[in-house]
Amino acid sequence: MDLSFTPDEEAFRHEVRAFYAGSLPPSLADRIRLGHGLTKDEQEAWQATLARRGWLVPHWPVEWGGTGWSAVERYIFDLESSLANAPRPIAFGFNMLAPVLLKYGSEEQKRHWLPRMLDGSDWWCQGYSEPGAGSDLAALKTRAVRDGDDYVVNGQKTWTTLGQHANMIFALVRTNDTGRRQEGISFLLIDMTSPGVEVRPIITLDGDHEVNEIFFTDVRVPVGNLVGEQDRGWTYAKYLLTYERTSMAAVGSSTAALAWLKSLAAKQQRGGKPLLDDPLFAARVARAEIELANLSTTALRVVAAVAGGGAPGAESSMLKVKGTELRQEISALARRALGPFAQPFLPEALEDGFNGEPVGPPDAAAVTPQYLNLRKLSIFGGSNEIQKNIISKMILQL
Amino acid sequence: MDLSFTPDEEAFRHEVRAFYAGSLPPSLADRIRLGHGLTKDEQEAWQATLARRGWLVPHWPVEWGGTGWSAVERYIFDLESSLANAPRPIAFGFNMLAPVLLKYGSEEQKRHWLPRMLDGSDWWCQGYSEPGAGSDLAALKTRAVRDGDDYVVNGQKTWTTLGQHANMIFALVRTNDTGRRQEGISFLLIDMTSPGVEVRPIITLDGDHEVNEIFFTDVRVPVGNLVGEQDRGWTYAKYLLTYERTSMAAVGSSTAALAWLKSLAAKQQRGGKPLLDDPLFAARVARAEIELANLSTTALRVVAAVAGGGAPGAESSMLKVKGTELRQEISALARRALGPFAQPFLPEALEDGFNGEPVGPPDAAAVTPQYLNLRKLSIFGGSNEIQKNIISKMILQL
Amino acid sequence: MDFNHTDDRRMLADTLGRFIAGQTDPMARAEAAKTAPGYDPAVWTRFAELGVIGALFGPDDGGFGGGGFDIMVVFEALGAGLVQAPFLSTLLAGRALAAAGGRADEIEALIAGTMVIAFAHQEGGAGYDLDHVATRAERNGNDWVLTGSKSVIADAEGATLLLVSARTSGEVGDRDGVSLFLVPVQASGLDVRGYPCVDGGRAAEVRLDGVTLPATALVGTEGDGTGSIADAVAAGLLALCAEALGAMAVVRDATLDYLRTRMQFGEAIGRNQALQHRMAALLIEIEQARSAVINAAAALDGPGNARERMLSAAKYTIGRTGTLVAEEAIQLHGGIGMTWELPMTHFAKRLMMIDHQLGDEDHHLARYAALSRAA
Amino acid sequence: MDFNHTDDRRMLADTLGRFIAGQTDPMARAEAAKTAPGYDPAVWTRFAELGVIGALFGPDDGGFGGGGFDIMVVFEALGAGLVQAPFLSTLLAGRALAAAGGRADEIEALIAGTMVIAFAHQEGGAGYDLDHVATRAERNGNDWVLTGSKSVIADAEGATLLLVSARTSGEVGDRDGVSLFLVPVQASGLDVRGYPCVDGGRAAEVRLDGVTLPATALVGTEGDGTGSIADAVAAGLLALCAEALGAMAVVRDATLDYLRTRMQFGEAIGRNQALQHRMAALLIEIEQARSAVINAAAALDGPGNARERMLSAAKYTIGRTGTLVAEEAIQLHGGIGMTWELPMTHFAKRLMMIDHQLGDEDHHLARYAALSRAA
Repeated sequence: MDLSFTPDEEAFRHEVRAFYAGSLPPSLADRIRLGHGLTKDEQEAWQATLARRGWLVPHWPVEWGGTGWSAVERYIFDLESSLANAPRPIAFGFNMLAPVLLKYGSEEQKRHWLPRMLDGSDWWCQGYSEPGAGSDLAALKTRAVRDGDDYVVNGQKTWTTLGQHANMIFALVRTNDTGRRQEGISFLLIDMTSPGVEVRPIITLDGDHEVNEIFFTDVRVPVGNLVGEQDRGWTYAKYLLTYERTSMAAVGSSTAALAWLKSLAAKQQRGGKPLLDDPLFAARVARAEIELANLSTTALRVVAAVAGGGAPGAESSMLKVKGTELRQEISALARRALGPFAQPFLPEALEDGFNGEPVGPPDAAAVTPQYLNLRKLSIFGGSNEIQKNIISKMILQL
Repeated sequence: MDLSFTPDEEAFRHEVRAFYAGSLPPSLADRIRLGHGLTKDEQEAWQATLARRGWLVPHWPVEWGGTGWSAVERYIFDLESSLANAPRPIAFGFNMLAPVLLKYGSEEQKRHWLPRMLDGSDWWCQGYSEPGAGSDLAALKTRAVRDGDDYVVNGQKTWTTLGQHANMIFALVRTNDTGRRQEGISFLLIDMTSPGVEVRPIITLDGDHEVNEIFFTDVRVPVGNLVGEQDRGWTYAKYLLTYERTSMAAVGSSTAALAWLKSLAAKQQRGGKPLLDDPLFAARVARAEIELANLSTTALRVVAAVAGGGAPGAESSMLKVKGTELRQEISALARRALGPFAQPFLPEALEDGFNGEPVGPPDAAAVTPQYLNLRKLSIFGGSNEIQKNIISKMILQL
Repeated sequence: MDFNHTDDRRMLADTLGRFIAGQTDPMARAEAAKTAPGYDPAVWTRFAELGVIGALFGPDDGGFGGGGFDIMVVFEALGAGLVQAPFLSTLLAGRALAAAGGRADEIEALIAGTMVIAFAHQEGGAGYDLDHVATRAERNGNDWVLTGSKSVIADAEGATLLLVSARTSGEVGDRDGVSLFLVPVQASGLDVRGYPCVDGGRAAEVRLDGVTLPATALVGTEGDGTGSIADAVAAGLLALCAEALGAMAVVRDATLDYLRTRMQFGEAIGRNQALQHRMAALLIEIEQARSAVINAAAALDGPGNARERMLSAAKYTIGRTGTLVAEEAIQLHGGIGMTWELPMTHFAKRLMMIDHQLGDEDHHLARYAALSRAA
Repeated sequence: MDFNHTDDRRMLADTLGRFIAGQTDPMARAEAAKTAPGYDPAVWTRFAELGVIGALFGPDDGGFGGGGFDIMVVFEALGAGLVQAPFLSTLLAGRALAAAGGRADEIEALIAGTMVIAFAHQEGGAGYDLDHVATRAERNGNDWVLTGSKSVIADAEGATLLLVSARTSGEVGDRDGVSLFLVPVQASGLDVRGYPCVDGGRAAEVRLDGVTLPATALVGTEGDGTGSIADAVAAGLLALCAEALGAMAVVRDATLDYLRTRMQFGEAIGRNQALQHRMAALLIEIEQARSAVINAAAALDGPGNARERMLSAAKYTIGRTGTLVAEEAIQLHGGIGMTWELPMTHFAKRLMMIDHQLGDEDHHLARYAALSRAA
C-alpha cells in the first residue's frame, strides 16, 4: 500500500499546476470559486486555451484528440483543475455526447461532430429531462415522427443547463409507442437554430439563469442526425449514465471551498474571538475536513481500482452521494460563518466591474446564492435517492 | 393557552409526590434508576403497596378498581412515577389484557380474572410474537385445535418479557387457515402451569434475563379461556395496540435520567475541567435537554387533545419514535460520560448486598448494560420503523 | 393546562389569516424587495387598522396584547403568508422603547402604523453578540454626537427614526455603558445604504459620522440600554420562531402535496418508503418545534434566566429544524424545488435566513448551555 | 499510488485469517472473560509462532514489520475474528519500550509470546488526557518508590510485568516529568484487581502502595516518558481503528444477510426501501472509515503533527462510524439483534467499546481541531 504518487505522476501534477499558474486568468478563477458562471465568450475562450494545450478532452481516444492519460493522471488533472478553480469544459458535448458518438455514431457523424466540438463550432446541451420525466426518464413524451428524410419533433425538454448558449442539443425522443416504455426511444441531434425551437429561461431559487425549458414545435431534423438505430436510444442513454464519473466526488472543489471557508471563518468574530476558534464551529469544520480527507482516499481507491482494470459501478454512486453532501455542507458552513451578512442579496456585487461598496466581508455576496445553487448537486445528475437505490441494488443486492 | 396545571392538578401532583416520598423504598428507586430489574417478590410487594393506595390500575373503570382520573391526572401520575423512579406495575395484565377483557370478555371472565390481577394472584405475560412473526404479527403459526371442551395448543412464542415469573399468558393462536391471514386468529388465556408449557430464557446482549421463549406442546386450554369469538382475535389484538400510550414519550424517565447524567458529567474530569463544561459534551447535553423540554410539551399537547375528546392515533407513534430515541440518546451520553469506565462488566455490583469495591464512579456498572438494554426501546412495542409507516399512512396519507 | 388560544387571539388569527390570504402573493415579496421601502405602505396601514400592531403591545403601552401568545399568534400568521412588512422592526423598537420608558408618543405612532422605527443595534463585527457595541456617543454641550456603523438593519430606509445603540462608557463587549438614541433618518451625517435581502424585504448598512442629536434623543437612562435591548430581543426571538412555524407549515403542506401528486415510475413519489420515513421524521421535528415555540411564548413574561433559556431553546430548535425542513423540502421536490417560480422555495429561503437573525442555532445552543450552568 | 497490500502482508493476512477462522468462536470470548487471564495462553503462543506479534515490530526491535500497514493488516484480521488476546497491550508496551530504548530482552520476549507486559498508564481521573499522571515515583536511595493507581488496565492479570507511568517531577497535567517503570506483578505493594469487560477480555484496577523497585526498573530516561507514551498510543490508535474495520465488515455482512433472508409481510425485509437507503448510507460511511484508517496507517511513520492529525481523524471517524454501525445493525436485526446468542451483537459491543479506548470521537475531534490550528 502506498498512497503517494509516483515521481512521474508528481511531475505531471506540477506540469498541470504550472499550466494553470501561467494560463488561467485570476478573474476567471475567482468567478469559479464564488460559484458565479462565466459568460459565453469567457467560456469559449477558456476552452480554446485548453484546446491549444491539448487538454480539452483528455478522456477521448488519442486519434480523436485525447491525451492517452492513465486513470490516475486523469484524476490528478481533475483534482488540480478544481484546486486551481479552473472553469470546466461544458460537459454535455465533451463528456456526454462524445462517448456516445464514439461508441454508437457512424463514421460520418464522428468526423463531422467531434472536430466541431474541439474547435468550438458547436455548443451542446442535453435534452433528456421533461416536465413529467425526471428521475423516471423513460416516461418521456417528446415525439419524433418520420416524414421523408426528416424527423418532425414536437414536445418539451426541461432543466437544460446553459441551453441559452447552445446551438445544438442531443435529445431523447419517442419514435414508437408499442412495447416497453424503454423501447421506442431514439437519440437525435437537433440544430437549435431550426425553426420551431424555443428556449425559455428557468430562474433558479438563487435568482440565477442557468437552466432552461426547450420547446419543439414541428422541428424538422434530418434523418442523418439519428445516432445509431431508431428506437434503440435507451441503450445509448444508459451507456452515457454509466460512464466513469469519479469527479462526482468533487474532492478538488470541496478542498478549494474548505480552504476559503477557513480563511473566512478565521476573520469572522464571535464573542471577541475568531469564529474558527469557537468550539462548535471548529468541530463542524473539523468534521468536514476529516470527511474530505477520507473521501479523497475513497475516490483514489476507486481510481486505483479502475486503473487496475476494475469496473466502477455503484462505487461512483457512493462518491456522488458523499461528495455532494460534503460540498453542500461546506457551502452551508460558509453561509453560517457569515452570520447576519448571509442575508443581503447583491448579485450585482459579483459582476465584473462592480464598483459599489460591498456589504460584509469580501465575496460575502457570493455565499448564500452559491449555497442555494448547490442544493442542485443532490438533485441533478441522478438524485441522491436514485443513487441510493443503485447502491442497494448493485452492491447490497437488496 | 396556559401551560400550567390547575390548582387541583397541582394538589394532586403533590399528593402523588408525597405518596412516593413516604412509600417507595429508596433501594427500589435506585434499581429502577439504574435499569436493573426487580425480583419477583419485590415487584409483587410494590404492586400490593399501590393496590392498597388504590393506584394500581388508574385507567380501569371505577367499578373494577380504577380511579376515575382525568387524562391530565393520569399523565401527572405517570410523570411523577417516573420522576420518583417508581417501579411500574407489570403492563401485560393491567394495561394490555384488562382493556381487552373489559371490552370483549364475558362477564364471567371479567369477574374471574380482573380481581385476581388486583390481588396479585396472577402474573400475566404476553404471547404475541413468534420467531417468524415479529412486526408481521399475522404470520403467527402457533395453533389451537378444538378437542371436546378444550383447545389443544402447539407452537412457540418468543420475546416474552418476564415470562419466567408469569403463571398466565394471553396468546394469539391460529384456529383457522382459510381466508385472510388476519382471520382465523383467536385470543386464548393459557395457564402456564399446564403440562406441555416450557419457558426457556433468552439472554439479551447486556447479559440480562428479561425475555423468554415459550413452547407449547399439546397444551390443553379450557374453551372458557377463549376471549370473545373464535377466529376474531385479530380485532381484539388490534384494539390493544391502539390503546392510548402517551407514556411512550417516556418524558418522566428521560427527565430522571438526564438529571442523573448531569450530576455524573459534573463529576467526571476531562482535561482538568468537569466534563459538563466541555463544549462538545455540553452541547450534546443541551441538545438532549432542549429536545426533552420540547417533547414534554408535545406529549402534553397530545394529552390535552385526548382530554378534549380527540382521538390519539398516529400522534402516539410520533411520541414513541421521539421519546425512545431521546431516552436512548441520554443513555448513550451516560456511557460517553464514563470514558474508560464504560468498559468493565460487573453485573454483580448492581445486586443488593454487593460489598465489593466499585470500579469508577458510583453506579458506573449500571451504565453500559442499561445503554445496551435500552436499544430495545426502538425495536419492541412496534419498531420505530413500523411507527414511521403508521405516521406515513395516518397523518401524511402517503 | 390549556393548549387552545383564547377567543380573542383566535379571532385575531382568523382576521389576520383572511387578510393575508387576500392581500399577499409570496412572489410579490421578492419583487417588492427591489426598491425601498421593500413593502407596501398601504398594506402596512391596513395591518394597523386591523389592530395587528396593537396586539404586539400591552395595555400599559397603548396596545391590547403584548403577551407571548399574542406575539406567537401574529407572527405565525405572518410566516404562513410570507408577509413582508416592518413587523419585526416595530416589535423590536417598540419593545425597547417601552422597556426604557418615556416614549409613549412614539409607541402610539408605531401602533397606529403612522411611523416606522428601525432597530439599529447590530454591528458588523459583532456576530450575534448583543454586547458588542463599538458605536460611540459623546457629549458635546447639551448634544450627543454619534459615530460608528450598524449592519444589516431591516427597514431602515422606510423608517422615520432609527433606534440606535451607542456606547456612552466602557469598552466594546461590556454589558454596561450602552445607551439608546432616536435618530431621525434625515439627520446630517447619517448614511443609510439599502439593499434587498435573499428572503425578500430590505435592510441597510447604516453609518453615523458625527451625527449630532439634542439631549432629548436619549431614550431612557444613560448607560442603561442593555436591559431594554434584551427585552426587545427576547420578544424578537419569539417572533422569529413563531414566524418560522407558520412558514414551516406551508413548506410541509406543499411538500406533502407534491409527494402525493407527483407521479414517477407509474406511482406517486410519496409511495417511496424512504421518502415516507424522511417525511415522518420531518413531521416529528416540526411538532417538536411547535412545542419549543409554545414553551418560549409561555416563558416570555416570566423570570429572566428561565425566559432566556426557553428563548434560546426555541431559537436553536427553530434554526436547526427550519433549515432541515427547507433543505428536505427542496430535495423532495427535486428539480422543481430549485426554481424561483415555485412559491415554496421563497418560504424555504425565509426559513434559512431566520437562522441568521438574532443568533443562529450554534449561538443559541451554546447560550442555552451557559444559561443552564448559571441557573 | 497503490492500494494493494504487499505480498508479504497479504500472506500474513491470509495465514492469520485462516488461523483465526479455525481457532476462535466469538461466543467463547465472553466465556473466557469470566476468569483471568481472559484469553487462551496456548492460542497466544500459536500467534507468536505464526509471527503475528513480530509483524508489529520493526527489524531494529527484532520484529519483521512494524509499519502502519503491518499493524493495519494484523488488527483488521483480529477484529474480523473478534480475537481476545493481549495484542493491544503488547503493541502499546512494546512500542513504548522500543521508543524509550534499552529493553531489547523484554521486546524479544514479547515477540516470542513468552511474556505479556500490560500498559499501565491510564488513571481514573484522567478521562482521555495522556498527560494526566498523578501516580508518583520517588527516589529512596537507589530505589524507586511508586504510589498511585491505574484504571481499566487491560491484561494486567496475565502479565509478567506492568509498564507503569509515574511522575518523577512536575504536576498532574504537565507534559514533562513522567517516567516509565517496569513493575513485576508480584511486587510487594502492588494490587491488581481484575474484572471482565463488556466486550470480552479482562482489565484491572491497579493500585501501587509504596511499591519499591530497583534503579533498573526505570525505562529510558527519567522524566522523559511522554514521548514514548505518545509513540505507543499512536500505534495503539491505529490498531484500534483497524480492529474496528474488521469488526464492522462482519457486522455489515451479517446485517446484509439478515436483510436478504428475513421474511416479513411475504418478502425479505431488505425489500423495504427505507431500510435499503439506511444500509446504503451505512455502506458509504464504512468505506469512508476504511479510507480514514488507510490515511492513518500511511501517516504513522511520518512527521508528528500530520501523524497525530490523521490518527485523531481516524479515531474520530471510527468512533462515530463504529457506534453508528453497531446501533443500526442491532436496530435492523430487530429483536434477534438484542440477543446474547447472536454473534453479531458481540462484534457490535466491541465496536461500541473501542470508542472508550484511547479517546472517544469527541476527544479526537477536538484534538484534531486543535492540531489543525497548530499546524
